Amino acid sequence: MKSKILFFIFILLSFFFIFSQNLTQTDQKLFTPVDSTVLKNFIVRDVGNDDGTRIEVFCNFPFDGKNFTLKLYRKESGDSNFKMLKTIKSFPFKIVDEGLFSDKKYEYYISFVDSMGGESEKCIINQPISPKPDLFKTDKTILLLMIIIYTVVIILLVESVRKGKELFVRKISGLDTLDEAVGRATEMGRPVLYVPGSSTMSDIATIASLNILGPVAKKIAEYETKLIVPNRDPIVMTVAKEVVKESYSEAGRPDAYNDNDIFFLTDSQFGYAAAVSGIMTREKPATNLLLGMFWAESLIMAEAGNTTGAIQIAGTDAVTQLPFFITSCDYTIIGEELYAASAYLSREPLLLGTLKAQDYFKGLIIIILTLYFLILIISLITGGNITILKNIMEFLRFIFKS
Amino acid sequence: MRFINFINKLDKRWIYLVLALCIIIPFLFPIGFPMKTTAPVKSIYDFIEDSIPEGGVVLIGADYDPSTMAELHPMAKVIATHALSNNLRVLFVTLYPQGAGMAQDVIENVLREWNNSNPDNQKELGKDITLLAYVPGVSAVVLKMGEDIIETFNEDGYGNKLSDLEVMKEIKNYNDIDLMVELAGSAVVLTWLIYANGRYGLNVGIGTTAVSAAEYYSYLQSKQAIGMLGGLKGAAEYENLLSKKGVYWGRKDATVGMDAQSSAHIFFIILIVLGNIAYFVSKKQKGGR
Amino acid sequence: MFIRRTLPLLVSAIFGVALIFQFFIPHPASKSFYNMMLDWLIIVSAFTYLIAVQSTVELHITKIKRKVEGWQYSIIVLVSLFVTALLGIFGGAFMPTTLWMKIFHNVKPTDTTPLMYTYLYMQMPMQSTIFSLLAFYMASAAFRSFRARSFDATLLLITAGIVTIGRVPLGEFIYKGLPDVVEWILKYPNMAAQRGILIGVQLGIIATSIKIILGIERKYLGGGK
Amino acid sequence: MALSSNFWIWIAAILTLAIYSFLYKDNPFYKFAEYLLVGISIGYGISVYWHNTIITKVFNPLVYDKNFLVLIPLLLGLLMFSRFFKNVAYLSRIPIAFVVGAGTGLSVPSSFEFLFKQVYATMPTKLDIGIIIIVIGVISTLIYFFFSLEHKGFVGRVSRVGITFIMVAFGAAFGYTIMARVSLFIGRIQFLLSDWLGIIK
Repeated sequence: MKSKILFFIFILLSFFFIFSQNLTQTDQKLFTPVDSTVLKNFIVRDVGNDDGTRIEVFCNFPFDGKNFTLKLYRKESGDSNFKMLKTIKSFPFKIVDEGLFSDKKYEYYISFVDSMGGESEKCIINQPISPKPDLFKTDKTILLLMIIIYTVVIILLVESVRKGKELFVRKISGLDTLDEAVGRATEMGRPVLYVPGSSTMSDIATIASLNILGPVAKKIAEYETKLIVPNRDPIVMTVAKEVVKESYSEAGRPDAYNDNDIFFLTDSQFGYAAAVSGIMTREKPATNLLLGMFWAESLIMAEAGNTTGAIQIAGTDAVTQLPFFITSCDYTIIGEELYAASAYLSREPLLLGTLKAQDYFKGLIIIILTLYFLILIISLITGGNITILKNIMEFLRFIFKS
Repeated sequence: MRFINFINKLDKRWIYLVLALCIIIPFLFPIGFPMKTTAPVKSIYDFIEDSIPEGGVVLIGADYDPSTMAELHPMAKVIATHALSNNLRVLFVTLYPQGAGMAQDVIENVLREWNNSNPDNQKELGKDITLLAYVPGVSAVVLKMGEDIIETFNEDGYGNKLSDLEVMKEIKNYNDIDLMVELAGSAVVLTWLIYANGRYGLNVGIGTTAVSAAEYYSYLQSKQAIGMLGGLKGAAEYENLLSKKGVYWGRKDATVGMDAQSSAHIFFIILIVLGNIAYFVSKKQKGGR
Repeated sequence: MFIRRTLPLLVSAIFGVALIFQFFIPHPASKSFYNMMLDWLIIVSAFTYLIAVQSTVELHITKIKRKVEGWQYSIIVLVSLFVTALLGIFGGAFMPTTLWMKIFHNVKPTDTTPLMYTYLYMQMPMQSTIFSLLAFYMASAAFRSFRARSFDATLLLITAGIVTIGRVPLGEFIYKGLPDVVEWILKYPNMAAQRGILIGVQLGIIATSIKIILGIERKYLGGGK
Repeated sequence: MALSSNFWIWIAAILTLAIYSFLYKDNPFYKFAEYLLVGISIGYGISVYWHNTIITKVFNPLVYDKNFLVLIPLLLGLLMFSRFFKNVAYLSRIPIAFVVGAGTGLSVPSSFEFLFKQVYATMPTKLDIGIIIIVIGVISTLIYFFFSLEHKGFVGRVSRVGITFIMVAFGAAFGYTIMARVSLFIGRIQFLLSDWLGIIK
């Protein structure tokens, strides 16, 4: 616990460090004042954090009530003619001149045009400068830091699980009912149907589902119940066979394993759903487990299972299909809970470590959002005059601004 | 009890039949309820209407296939027509081969409708509108467009060199595109938001299927997207806005479907309510025994 | 062994890390590297479509060879695949090819290509029809399985009912304020939950990406050790 | 308008009806149409690839523009063909590794930025009832999906709030999905009644 706190303090400190650095950066004014006081207000400078193709020109002088427009010109060093860039009608203004070259120098000129159309002389507003290509986007420092921290946290956690460290994962409510559901099938003397989703191995949900299949198959082998696993993808089928076979051996019942109960149905999306529904009505399994990735065909299977009166436990990370599972199944494992369940059951370092890394970041976001929200309420109640609260809020917003 | 049995035993095909009738009958006897325009639709309309100068460019992403065309095709038509009516240029882009066919179909339809109704302001393929060649790579394509659009595609979908086309004049990258409207029913919408909007600051509007519409409200609030057309209703609202402006002549695919949509929705509600009554009655009986 | 396993991991690690750092370096040199990478990616991806073609063709050839039940349908797949591909390659995708116009003298450049006929009148109607079947499945599921079996499910169904009615003109006809109620639900409570889910999902995606670059996640390379 | 006399419209209509016949029961007509669709769509994909990609991105630059820089990625891409030969199939892992590796490299910083934008949008400077709902909703949903704490006591209550928000969101999605599915069917009916039978305009 101590190490965790230290870790967060470290992160916070590093933010302060970067933040303060950014504040102390000064504007590099590159122009020299010409005799007219007005011209002082025109600033020409290189745009930072870019590839050296942009220069910005801006003016903070409001020119209130003056009845004229302004023309901005640019001249490349070595060139003798000006190029009109823009006519400016409202003040203050800011113009970013793009598409320049870092090996050339540029001078900017302005002239005033009165309401009659008469144009004044062109006045230089800067010394020739060239846009500077930068080596690092300073405004993205926090982002880079976050990526590095996230990477390090993932590596550390995966490694620590590999070394045998126990990491806590909360109970997933759907999982508790798995035992009960398998037990019920045994009592009724009917099979358990396990659908590992309609996708291929490239989906994380499919892999998660196969991770859950292992312990489930073990339990089923212990209870001596029949397990049916219909597949839509040949590779998923092969993996499923291996997983189940291993679980049966682990349970000490390799003899009870029947290779024909794990089979390939069809690769057609709706054909698969129809065939699974067929199995549900014919074999009347007592328990249907629908875990993995599903698309629009989800409700066909969920409906069929519901009408046969089976206990149904579903789980998927497909947000669009979850509403159907929630209303037609007895228990539903929602979204990320599926990954958590698979990490929890399989105890695989890669899964568990990543899950925890995500959790820490999620925790960080929760803390920051809550903190911000509380400070916002306090500062609104007190009338918004407390500078320190304002600064903290500004700082928290700054972290996520990049 | 008899009612419960009826529900459990009822052949699904009767439900299918009634649903089909619920949708066919309103087509034969249309009513045409009026409808309000929702804010996300209005903001895309207003953007095209007010914020893009004449000669500006609207990029339409046709990243859908026939399975969702019922919802997204009408959107592509209205957005393209609206842009043409304001004398904007329209570019279609697609990240999937199936989308190329969809875009081609829209372009042909829109041009035909337009030229039939506006003999004095004819629009031409290659001058006012075109389809950029399909190029694989999804996110790489979206990113490359931010650097150089012509270099990304080389040619339009019909095999013409892009650099020769009038429609591409003075278009280099996203800086020259005033608005992009992404039409898709899948997560590819995120690709545009993450890369084109995130890295290059392109204004993106979303046109999506009703399935995804609820999900995308997050991007409206965070201002990553300027507006959204959600499902057939979104397209219908847009059709109405265009008719009010007087620039839509084609078949109003989305609007005529709205009566059928209304009656089917009522039917769904009835089904759910009936089903649940049966469920609670039978649960009570089981509990009583 | 090196080419089989280490090289692919090395390739993904090197390019992955390089492109992450590229993001933070605005220098022109880094920019031209970035541009070159995008070009490469686009060209290499041009060949990834082969995976889909290869796996489908292989699946159906195996089915025919083994005379699996319904193998006759696999012949339909292969025949239609090759006929369409040939028509497309020789006849043109969106504009007839010069070769095609030479063979058939009455074909003009503005004519619809044979490929587009198969697309517009076969693929388009079939694909959209298959997905429209879902309206029916949904209706039967609405009747027979969408139950308010818990507090959560009840809340879900009530919200669903409001949105379903409020999003069609009839709902507006019944009660004028209904569209605003629906818009409110979508804009606030719905949006909040969607964002919460999204943040979690994004963290997951980023974690997977990082693991791929680190070379500890290698499932994308396909089976085999 | 009357019954269509266009041969192709008839083909489309017959194929449409063949698929709808599945609603009555599974039958050979449906299966025929389904498998035909698989073949045609891949064939279509190959054609579009050929004209819009192989020709424009590889053939033309190489033959007409003499741009030999495309040779490296081209060779990488050609390795993909090794998949057709079992004993060298592993070579295709190199281009796949390149595409996936470079793709993830491009995505990591942008995805983080995208994530940050979502968090940033949840940090308002003013408060009203809508914003309070958003902030509470986001935080409680996140807590529901937080796995390092047992859902007991205060955390349990907050995660209950979270699941309530999630259910409202799912309800909205559910309602919208009904709408989407009905729309797809409306599209087909429109085709049958108008383009084919010519009963409606």
